[in-house]
Amino acid sequence: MSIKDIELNLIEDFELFDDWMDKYNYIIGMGKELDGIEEDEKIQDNLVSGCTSQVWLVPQLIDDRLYFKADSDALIPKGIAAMLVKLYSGNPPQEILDHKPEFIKKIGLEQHLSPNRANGLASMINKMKSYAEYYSKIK
Amino acid sequence: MSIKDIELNLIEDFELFDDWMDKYNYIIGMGKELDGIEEDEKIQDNLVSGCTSQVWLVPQLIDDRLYFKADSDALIPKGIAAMLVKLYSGNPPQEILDHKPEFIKKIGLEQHLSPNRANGLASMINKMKSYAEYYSKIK
Amino acid sequence: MDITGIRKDFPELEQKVHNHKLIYFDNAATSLKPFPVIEAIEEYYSKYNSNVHRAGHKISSLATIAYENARKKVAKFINAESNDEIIFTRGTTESINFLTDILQDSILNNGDEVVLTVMEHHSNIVPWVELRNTLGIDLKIIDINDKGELDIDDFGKWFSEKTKVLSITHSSNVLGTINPLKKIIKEAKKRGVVTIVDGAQGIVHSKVDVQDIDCDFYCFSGHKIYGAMGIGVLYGKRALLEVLPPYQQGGGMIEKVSFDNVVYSSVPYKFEAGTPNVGGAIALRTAIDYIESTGLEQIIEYEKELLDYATQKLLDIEHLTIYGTAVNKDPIISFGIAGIHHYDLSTLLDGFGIAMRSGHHCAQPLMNRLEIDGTSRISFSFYNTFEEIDYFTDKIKIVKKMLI
Amino acid sequence: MDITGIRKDFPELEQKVHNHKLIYFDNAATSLKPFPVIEAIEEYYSKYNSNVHRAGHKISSLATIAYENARKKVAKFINAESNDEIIFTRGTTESINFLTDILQDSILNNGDEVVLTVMEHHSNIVPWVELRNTLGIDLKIIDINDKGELDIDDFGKWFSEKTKVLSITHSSNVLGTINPLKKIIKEAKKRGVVTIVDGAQGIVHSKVDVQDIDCDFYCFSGHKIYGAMGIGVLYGKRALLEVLPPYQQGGGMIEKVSFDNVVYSSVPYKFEAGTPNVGGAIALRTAIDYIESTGLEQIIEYEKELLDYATQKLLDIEHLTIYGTAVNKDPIISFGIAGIHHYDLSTLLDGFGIAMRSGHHCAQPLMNRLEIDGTSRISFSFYNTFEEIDYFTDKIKIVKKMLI
Ligand SMILES: Cc1ncc(COP(=O)(O)O)c(C=O)c1O
Ligand SMILES: Cc1ncc(COP(=O)(O)O)c(C=O)c1O
Repeated sequence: MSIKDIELNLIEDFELFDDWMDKYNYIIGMGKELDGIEEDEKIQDNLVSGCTSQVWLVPQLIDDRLYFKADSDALIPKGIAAMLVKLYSGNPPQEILDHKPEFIKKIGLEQHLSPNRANGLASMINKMKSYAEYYSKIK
Repeated sequence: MSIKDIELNLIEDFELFDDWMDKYNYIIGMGKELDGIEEDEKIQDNLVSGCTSQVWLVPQLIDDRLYFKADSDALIPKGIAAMLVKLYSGNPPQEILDHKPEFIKKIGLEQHLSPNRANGLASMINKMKSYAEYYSKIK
Repeated sequence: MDITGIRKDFPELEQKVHNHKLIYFDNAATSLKPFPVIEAIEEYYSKYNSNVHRAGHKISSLATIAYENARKKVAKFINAESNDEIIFTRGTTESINFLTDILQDSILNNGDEVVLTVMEHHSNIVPWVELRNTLGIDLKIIDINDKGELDIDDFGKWFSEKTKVLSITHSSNVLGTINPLKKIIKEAKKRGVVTIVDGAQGIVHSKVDVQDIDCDFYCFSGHKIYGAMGIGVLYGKRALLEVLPPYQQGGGMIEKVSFDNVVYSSVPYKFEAGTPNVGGAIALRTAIDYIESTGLEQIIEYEKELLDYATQKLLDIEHLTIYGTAVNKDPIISFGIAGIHHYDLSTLLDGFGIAMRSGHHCAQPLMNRLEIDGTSRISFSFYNTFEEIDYFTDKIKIVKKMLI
Repeated sequence: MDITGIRKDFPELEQKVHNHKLIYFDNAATSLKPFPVIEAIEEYYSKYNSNVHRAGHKISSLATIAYENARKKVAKFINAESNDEIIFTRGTTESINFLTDILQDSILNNGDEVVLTVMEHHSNIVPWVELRNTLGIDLKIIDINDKGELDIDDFGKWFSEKTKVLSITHSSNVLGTINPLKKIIKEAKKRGVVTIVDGAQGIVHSKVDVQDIDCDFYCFSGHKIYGAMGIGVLYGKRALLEVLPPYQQGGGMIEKVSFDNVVYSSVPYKFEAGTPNVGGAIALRTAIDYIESTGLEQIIEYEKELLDYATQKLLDIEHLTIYGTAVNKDPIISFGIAGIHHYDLSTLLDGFGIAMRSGHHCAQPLMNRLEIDGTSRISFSFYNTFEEIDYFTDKIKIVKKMLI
């Protein structure tokens, strides 16, 4: 599936829910399912700055595709990170770079996030994109 | 005339006026009539502190009675000083000390004066009273 | 107290948050404002807004009188000996920075010691850390016991011969602990130590009498006691204020200026440079009026009931720990639930209309001391109700299920 | 411009003073506030008043967004390169004290020279005099000509090799003179001098473009441009802000705190310690909205017409001298009448409902330079009218007769 298709799926999933608690439940569920990272990967370099809680992001390039692992000490950010991992992980760096994420707006996440959380989310996306840029260049 | 009587006269004078411009005219008139002091008396020691313009006060004890001269670079404060001179000058220090001025309130001056001016007026009265206290003691 | 009536005075309580009625449990961060305070601001700006002091015209007089009446009101509220002991600042943080600035080179010199406690807010830590770096003072940090109380059995551990200043919070914005100020300050005074109280929380939930406490300085913010933002108070004993240098410099605080020489105004004006926040001062006066007409004693009593009720209900929740169990406590409860991140908790509770706060509460050293990342904190005011607490604990149970 | 309509927006104009309609000619001291500004304050405190930043709950988010939007609005209004270049302070006076504090030991050292002008307000004098006393800098004072303009023919007289900072007012609050900032700052830049502009008056009557002016810092107060008291702005070029140390210390401006070490937040947050004046920032944003919807260009043009009209009418009065006759002038007129004390004049005019100001206007060095005690000053805003000026000059004539 292309990034676009995965994004459409995500948006569709969210359309099933009437209220925000259900949406949060879904995000939390994704957070719980996400594998996370090893303790020794929880280092300063992997930390996404600007989040209200600690969020780590670990990239790996395999066969010209960029994979991400993520973790957080809190479940909601972890769930949000999980959505981003689902969206981007396993794609060619250039495609990650080219994609303009729309689901945040579409699922109404923006209105629900505090400015701090919104910053954190933007930082996660930025960090993923900058990894993508890095790997697209060294390729 | 006793201080009390002079004060009553002052209050009566003011009752003749309907509006404040007339009252100010009266005060200014008193300012213009006041003799003032010599240039060499306009020294720091004679200055009343806390006035928005410069006001000087010069005491003199003659035959156990305290006389005041006053001056100001502005006419309204000079007129106010003139009223105080009229009220207190030429009286025994103890009588000056004992008198509680009421005319300020009665003529409505308080509502018209800015807090700075009101401070200045209070300072003038204080300075006169402190001279009276001084001379009542050394007598 | 007629809570229903009181609640009607606070328009923000009518707000809907995510389709739920707002439950405002973030009072330690800032309080809501009653109508009279909002109206006083509105009236000021509609009717007699003007610059104060030097001007002679009428509305400037009205503004000046109102500003000085606010000073009087504050002086009376904390029982200062004189109105001149009240300096208006922007808030607690500025009041403390004010002090660290003017005390240096006068009271405080290289090698001197300043006593703080481990429960201080950043605003009563960072200015001192900065002063340590620039002036070379030493900081002595007083620890807490398991209940979150200061150890006051042995003041020999607090003060040394080098101690010049004690700066201590009236009560902790995290633990709620009300410190026994009178006792502590008496000991400091015995040793000639200058005493500063951070009253940001204390002023809200206690009857403050600065002469009885006998502190040299007391700082607080208007916005936490139902006043507006951008106004605060620095109370200082006159004898000290007379000899200390000014903080900021500018219009309104001088007698005479030339490029060669400056003669400052008298206390308190020499400490208030520039156009003051007249509207803020008026709002603060009105807030104090509101507190007094509601009854500070009744407020304190009722808030204590809320605290006790909420504490009981929270203790019934499994895996929940309360940080701060002092006997003497402001209506502030910090807690954590094992296995749940405090940010997740408050994010989900926000979804139910509950405004509370999670994190380090500007007290990272205290978090380090407690060996935690942060806490979830609820803090009450007299417009809160037992029903709100019930709603809150019900929702905690739901949220807990979602997160575990 | 629809002045009748505009006047309806300013409720204070409805006030009666000594039974006369208020004529407000004290705009240089502080401006009146339009309804939208008053309503924005009211709305904030009734609906989404909350502490900003760290909290995650909804109303805190609303307050944070509104506060940051105010920052954006200010940035756009003065054409800053980035929102981060806008620091909220209490006002101009604080902004300048802020700078004298953080520039010392970084930009400014013992023996360096700071250039000021003789027309500065005390707020841009006293902090520097204080710095001279504590740090040992030298002050160089630029003089004016008979019109009240700075001599810009020979910048060799302004700057020396020792010059590190120029701090200059955009326009004089006494003379009205608008200084040719671009030209002056270009010369300063050539010599590597850091430039500070006191925009307390300038922001009100000019279109300010900080990138075009190219100053390093620009300071102004909210209360003079139709906003509330207790809020002001310090604009600073990012490159400088990045390297300068913080001013006040406390909550909200740090990343990490322990008693051993402090890590500050990024620009602009590291410069905003403690709870900010959110309501004030929102009022300022609304004031700028109001100015923009009225049209700044039209405002400037109309105020210029008022200035010209009043100048002509005053010049018709015998024995009247106007101080400050620069070609480029803000709508501010200082004057004196031979044989009449300025305090008497304004006291009597107050009796006719006219709010103006007499005295040294916090510019004593300028008074010394002009060899006078003080002036009477009227200053206009776009809600003033030609009829008000007529009324004013009529009353001057009456009052003159009373006093001579
Ligand atoms: C030129 C100038 N600078 C500085 C100030 C000080 O402004 P504020 O009192 O708002 O700090 C003023 C206003 O009084 C002014 O006119
Ligand atoms: C104990 C304590 N001190 C200081 C402060 C700082 O107050 P402000 O942000 O109003 O300056 C606070 C509030 O956050 C506090 O709770």
